[in-house]
Amino acid sequence: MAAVSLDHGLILAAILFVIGFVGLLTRRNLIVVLACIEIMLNAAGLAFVVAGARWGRADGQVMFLFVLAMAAAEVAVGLALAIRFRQSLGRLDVDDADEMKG
Amino acid sequence: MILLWYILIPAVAAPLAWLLSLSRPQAARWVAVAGTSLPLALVTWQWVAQAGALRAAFAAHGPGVAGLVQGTWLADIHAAWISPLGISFFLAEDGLTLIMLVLTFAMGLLAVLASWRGIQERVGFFHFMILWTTAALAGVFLSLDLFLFYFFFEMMLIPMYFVIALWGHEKRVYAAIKFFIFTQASGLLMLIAILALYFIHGRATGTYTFDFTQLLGTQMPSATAFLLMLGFFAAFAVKLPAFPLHTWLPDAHTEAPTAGSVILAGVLIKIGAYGMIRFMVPLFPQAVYDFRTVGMVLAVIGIIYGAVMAYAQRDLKRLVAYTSVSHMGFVLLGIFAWNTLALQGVVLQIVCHALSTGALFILVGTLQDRVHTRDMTKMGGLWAVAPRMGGTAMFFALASLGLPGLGNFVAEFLILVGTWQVSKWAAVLGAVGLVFATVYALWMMQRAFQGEETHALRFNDLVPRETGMYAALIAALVVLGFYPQPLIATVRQTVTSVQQITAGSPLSPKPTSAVQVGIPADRAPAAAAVADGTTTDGGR
Amino acid sequence: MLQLLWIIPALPAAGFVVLALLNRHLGRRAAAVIGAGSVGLSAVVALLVAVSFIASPPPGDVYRQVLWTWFDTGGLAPQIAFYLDAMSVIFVVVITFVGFLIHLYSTEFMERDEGYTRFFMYMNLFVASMLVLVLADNLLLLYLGWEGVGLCSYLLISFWQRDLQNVYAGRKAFIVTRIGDTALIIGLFLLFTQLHTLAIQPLMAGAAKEWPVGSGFAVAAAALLLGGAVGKSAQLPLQTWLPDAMAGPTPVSALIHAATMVTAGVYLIARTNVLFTLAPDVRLAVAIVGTVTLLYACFCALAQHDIKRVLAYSTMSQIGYMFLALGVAGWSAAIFHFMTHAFFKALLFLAAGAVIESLGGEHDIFKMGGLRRKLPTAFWAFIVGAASLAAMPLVTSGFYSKDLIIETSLGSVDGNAWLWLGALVGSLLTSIYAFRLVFVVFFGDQQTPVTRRPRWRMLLPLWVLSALSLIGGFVWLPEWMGSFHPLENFLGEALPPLKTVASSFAYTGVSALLTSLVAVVGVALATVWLVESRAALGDFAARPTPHALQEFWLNGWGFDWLYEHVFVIPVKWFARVARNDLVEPAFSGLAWLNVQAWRALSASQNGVLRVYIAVAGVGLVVILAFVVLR
Amino acid sequence: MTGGDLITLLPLIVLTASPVVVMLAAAFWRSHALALTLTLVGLTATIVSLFIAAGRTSRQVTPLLSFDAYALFYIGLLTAATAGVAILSWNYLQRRHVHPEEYYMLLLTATLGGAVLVASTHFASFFLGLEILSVSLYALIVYPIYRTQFVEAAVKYLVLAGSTSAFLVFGMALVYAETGTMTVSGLAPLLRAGLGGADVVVVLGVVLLLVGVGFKLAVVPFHMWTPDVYQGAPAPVGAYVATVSKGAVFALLLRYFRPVSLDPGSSLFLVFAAVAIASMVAGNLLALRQDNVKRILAYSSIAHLGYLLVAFLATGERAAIAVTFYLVAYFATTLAAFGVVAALSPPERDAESLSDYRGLARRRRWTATAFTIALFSLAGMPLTMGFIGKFYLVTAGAGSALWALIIVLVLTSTVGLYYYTRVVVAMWVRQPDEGAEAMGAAVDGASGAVLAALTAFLIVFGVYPAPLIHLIERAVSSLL
Repeated sequence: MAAVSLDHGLILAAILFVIGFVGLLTRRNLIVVLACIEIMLNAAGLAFVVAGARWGRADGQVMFLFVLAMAAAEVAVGLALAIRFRQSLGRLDVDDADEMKG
Repeated sequence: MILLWYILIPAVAAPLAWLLSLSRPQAARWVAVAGTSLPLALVTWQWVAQAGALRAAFAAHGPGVAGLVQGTWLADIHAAWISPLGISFFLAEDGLTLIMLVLTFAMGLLAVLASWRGIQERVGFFHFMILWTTAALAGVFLSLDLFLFYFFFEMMLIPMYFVIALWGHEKRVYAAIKFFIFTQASGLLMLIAILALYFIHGRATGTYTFDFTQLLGTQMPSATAFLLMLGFFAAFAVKLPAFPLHTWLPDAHTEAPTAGSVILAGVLIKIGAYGMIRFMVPLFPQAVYDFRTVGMVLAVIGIIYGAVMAYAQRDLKRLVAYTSVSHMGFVLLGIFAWNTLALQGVVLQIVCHALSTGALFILVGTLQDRVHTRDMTKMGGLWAVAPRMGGTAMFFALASLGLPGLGNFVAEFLILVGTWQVSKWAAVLGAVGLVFATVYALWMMQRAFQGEETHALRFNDLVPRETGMYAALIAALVVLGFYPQPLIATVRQTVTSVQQITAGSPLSPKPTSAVQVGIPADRAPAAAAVADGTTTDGGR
Repeated sequence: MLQLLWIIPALPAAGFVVLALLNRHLGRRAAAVIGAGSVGLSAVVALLVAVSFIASPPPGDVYRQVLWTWFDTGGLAPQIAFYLDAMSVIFVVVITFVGFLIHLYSTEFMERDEGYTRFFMYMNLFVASMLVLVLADNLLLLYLGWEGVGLCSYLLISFWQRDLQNVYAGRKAFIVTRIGDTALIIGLFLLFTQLHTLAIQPLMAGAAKEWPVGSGFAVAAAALLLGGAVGKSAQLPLQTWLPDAMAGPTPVSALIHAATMVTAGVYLIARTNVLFTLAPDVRLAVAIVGTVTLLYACFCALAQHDIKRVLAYSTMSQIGYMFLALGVAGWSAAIFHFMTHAFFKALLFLAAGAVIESLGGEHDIFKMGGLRRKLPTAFWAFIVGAASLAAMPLVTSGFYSKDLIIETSLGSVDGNAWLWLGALVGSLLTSIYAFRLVFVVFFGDQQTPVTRRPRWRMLLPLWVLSALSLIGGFVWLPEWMGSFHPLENFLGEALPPLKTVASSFAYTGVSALLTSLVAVVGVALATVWLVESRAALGDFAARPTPHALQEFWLNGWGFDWLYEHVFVIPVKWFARVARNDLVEPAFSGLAWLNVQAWRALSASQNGVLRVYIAVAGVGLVVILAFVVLR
Repeated sequence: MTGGDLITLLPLIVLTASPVVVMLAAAFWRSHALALTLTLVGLTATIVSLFIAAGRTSRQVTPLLSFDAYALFYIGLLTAATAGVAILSWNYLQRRHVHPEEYYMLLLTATLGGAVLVASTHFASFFLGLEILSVSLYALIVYPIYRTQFVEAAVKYLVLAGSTSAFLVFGMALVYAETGTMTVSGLAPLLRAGLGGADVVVVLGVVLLLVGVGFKLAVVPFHMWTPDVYQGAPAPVGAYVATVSKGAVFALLLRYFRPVSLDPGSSLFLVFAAVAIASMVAGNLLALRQDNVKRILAYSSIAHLGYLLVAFLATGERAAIAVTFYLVAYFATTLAAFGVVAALSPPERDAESLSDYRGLARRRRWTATAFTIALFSLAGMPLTMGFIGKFYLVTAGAGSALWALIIVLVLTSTVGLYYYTRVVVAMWVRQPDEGAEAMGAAVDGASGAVLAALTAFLIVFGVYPAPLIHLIERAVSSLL
């Protein structure tokens, strides 16, 4: 335990978060985009766990559970949307969704 | 309570006109006539009834007591409104208000009458808007709570906007939005100034209030006072309009329907003058004094530039609109001169310009209804076709150029002679403006009415309804030209008291030169003493 | 009787109002009765008042009648009040009487004109305004009348308004005189501010008390009043409107030149003589303006071939004499000349009108000729008028008044030989052009047939005025003819006496002899050139230099051209450039900027999700950078 | 937690029960009318329960939620707005012949999320409330009607909201990691310092947190989604997004910042000020020549949030009152505006193009009047709440001497006049295009009643706002 400090945990979380964000910017497949969001959320969850460990309290982990649950809900809706997206646009490329602009 | 009626009668008549018109369009006109003539009758009655009271107030408190501060009103209403912010429903009336109200309702009535034939679409909605404007204008002139003033000030924009945008001419939407944006932007600047004043006063005294009478004499650094004064000036200069903020006016006046132009020229732009006299100068005398040179330069440029621009126009209505710019330059000049002569001249100019320019706008309107153009190059020789109209036009053109014997002359003379005592050059250039006024007025007559009738236009001369309107206006101008004293006596109290409010600043002449401020020499020392006691120098 | 004073201006004013209100509903006869009748009645009342004034002079030889206070504020309380003294009596009587004759003449002259009622309406207003001007108790009321005559001149000059030339001429008259009026009103500002009143008598008393001779205020005030007078009286440099003013109907010209309008300047200066006494420099300027103008106008008159323009320049010249008189403090002399001039100039114009009307509207003198048999009354009237204008010695009224001025210009303490010489030369030239006119119009071969002959309403005024032109001068005989000068005595009640140089050469009769001589020589020259050797004259005039000179004089020495280029064209140019408002681009530019900003921002809103995320990401980075690095 | 706490929690409990009831009912009777009725009953019950809860003295329920007067006021506001949206949805959905019972359930759930947010005093409730709100909204946008435009809007909203949720929660984690606190009161000292001298991690955390909030509020530079989602969402949902979702988050923000007076020199203050200015400028300029009414409303909402931030940055109770009053006015106005759009929309599409409104005043006089009043209220013209609201904002700003911000506010709101009046001109001045007849669809009674009520509300409190101000005063005073 002692080998993993708070900073290391946070840095790991940050790296994960950035990876997720970069994925968001670069990937166009809606499923992958959703996955990227999951990565970002989980990075946050990780950070909470690390922080909770620092303060020795359970609330960090409680928050992680919340995050997990909400992420699941979001993905559920997201995937449902992806199906509709595919149905209406024929592809899953998010760049196709640019009908509204100006 | 009578003050409330001035606002309520048109305000209630407004929706009534609209609703009644849904079944019978003509009903709206009669409701509108009632909605404007009733308060007109009321305020005239009050004028007659209280003429004695006005004189008594002047005699009793006389020079030396700031009636405005002491609350010697003809009538007032003071009720809580938005108390958390220190906003009250504070209406009050003195001589100046009385005159402005007479003007408001008279012009409202005129606007309704002038639209009798011209407006055939959405009759009810039109009269709704006219009455709404009238109510808001009455509110503007009655309010002494700055927030309330601002409230009404903004309120009348909407109906005016609609009047221009809905019943106007070709470029009406552009003109309406331009009018709206100019006025709104400058109004908001005034709001900022009002708020700053509110907080400065609140912090200093612990009383957060928008009550103008309490805000008078608020102490503040002179730089601050100058900025706040500019906020007020922006709003009123746009309204007036003063050069170089006048460009909305030619568009708005030109594109508005006749009734809109009448109200715009007759009353709405007068708010600028009224606001300066009532609020701006009394609140910031020192700042106004510091600004005087600039103000006078702007006024003089306005006078001459407006006149030259009027001369340059082809559109008859635009020409008349630019004459307003020129005439309002005189008003601005008089306000910055700030002595009894000039201020009395300003009030007189307000009234006479409303009558003469209002009439010219109606005339252009009737002409346009008949010949379907405002382009003077397509007119010419109309005198032969409609001599009564020609004669009427000639009369109002002469009024416009300040012919002695008509009210406009007395007004301009008073303004200029008052200005002379402050700035000789401004008075000289203002007088030169009169020459330019001659040029555009005669040029207008020539192009529209004189010469050969080359365009084979045939139309009816004035009908009795129109003749009646013009006759009333002509009579009023002639009476004011030869005997303006009733009007002068009515506003004397106001003129004296606003000057006493500013007595501590260099804006008002020293009491020693008693003649210039209208104080008989033998009473001058007493006046000076009292004036010192009520010094409200906000600009130090 | 004096209480009737207010009725004098009120009658024509009422005539104006009635004519204006009833306009179309009036027949010609009714309009004529109201129009001429009101002025006629006014003349009667004026005579009554004058008789009463002379017979039983009011205390102080002044009668004041206050009608009401115009307004009262800030120490300024001008009254609608009339002031009658000897000078105004003369003016009022002349104005109403000559005015009435002109009105009477007009009832026939204008009878075929469609604007008959309108004409009398304006004429009545003209007379009323002039009466207000000369009766005004204060300068503001005077200014009212002053502007009123300016207005009426505009209305009447452009009376035939279908022709834009006429309208232009009317406009020019109003605008040019209004430039002078502006000087006058500025003078009013100055006087009120310094002396706290505008009532003329207190003002004069105040000025005399407060200001030493030559003080800056007095000079400024006098100069400003002079500016007004110069404009109204068509003196240099504001003289350009007068020749063009001939565009109006001829009775109008008669009215403008004889009884009203142009003499207003003379009246003003005489009325405010105290100021001019306090400002000797300005008074000298008055004399110089008068002298230069009278010479200038003579040269111009020599070259004209429009009968009315000749008369117009002659008026300018005669007013120049009056100014000269005023300039050398010969106040009464100026008024005297005003009176005689009113008679003979009205006569000349009315006679000219009869000629023009008979020839169907012909104005060019070289198309007239030989009319002395066809139009005998007009001819004799013209002869009398021209003789009076040329100051034919002894028998004409013009001689007495003009001779008085010439004498005064030398004999006054303010006079000098140069002014005297100028006046004398002017007299010679006047005589030449006056009789040039007579010879060209009435002698020689007839060029245009006479189509209409005047009837009694046109002839009666000619007779009456002829008589007046002949005998009108006997109210003030020169020293060497004996001491009969009731007019001087009468005016002496109102105007300060002339200070003369003791034992001046001027009053020995030699000057008068010279005056008579030049008049006769002038006639002789005219006779020689125009009757005896007209062809030679024509040859001479065709040579380049004389021809150019003639053109130059014909066009009034190019003043119109000069003013056009210096004042009118720049203003017109500016108006054309600025038509769409010079300020407007600032505001429309602002609007344009907003629209451009909208374009740019809208383009960023391109609908691509990843761009949105990227923008948010950049925003985040910027904020972070700011917060962390700060 | 005690029994008393349950009474305090009653509004939340009722609000939680309502969607369950609606869902259960829908499982047995597929009836639109029933669903709406139950929804309205639930919302009414919630409002009633507010008064019960208001009687309680103990307001803090666990560290997560505080049912002070402030929260109750906002819950009431959100609930009332939801009721309005629900009624406006009725005819909109009826006309499209869909079976939208779950729609009301989602609406109620979203409102529940909003209610949690306004009562939240802890990161956990913050996050929970926000996510309940957001996830319901994704579905709301696309659920009732299947159309490409709606899908696009939903996807954009989902991806952006999802990622910003991640920002938010990551920020929370960082803050927690450094400070060990997740409560409002715990954060106060940090915020009061305006992030001055704080650890980089905390700074990062707070900024990430604010990005999440900023996204929900749609302020520049996190505003890009707004027009697309407003346009893409069904009109009633658009109204909901514009009002409840934003209002709840702003209320939360105010709860965090009300106790601290941001130092005008601090970084945080400057960031907020910059965001406010950018929002006012960009929002108003973006709408300038926009031809889509929904997008105009979207851009104008960006600007309005900018205005709100001005008062938000001001200190003192007046500022909080100003923000709250403005939000109320904004709610009513926006609901009315979207309500008109919804009421006029034909089955096949929404009435969103400016050309749809040409000549509306001739066809539907009262609807046009209501829309006009709403637009003038947005523009801040007198006789409407918008005027008093804007006046209050400016007053608050002036009270804290935020002159630069106020001047930007004034100038940009002048630009705003231009596009509001464009819509007005379209309705009153212009002639309708050929074939635009369908847009004159009769407004149903329910929508009409809501619109009339909203208009009356706007005018009554625009003329006599004192009672409302007193109420808000009491609500806001509980924040300290």
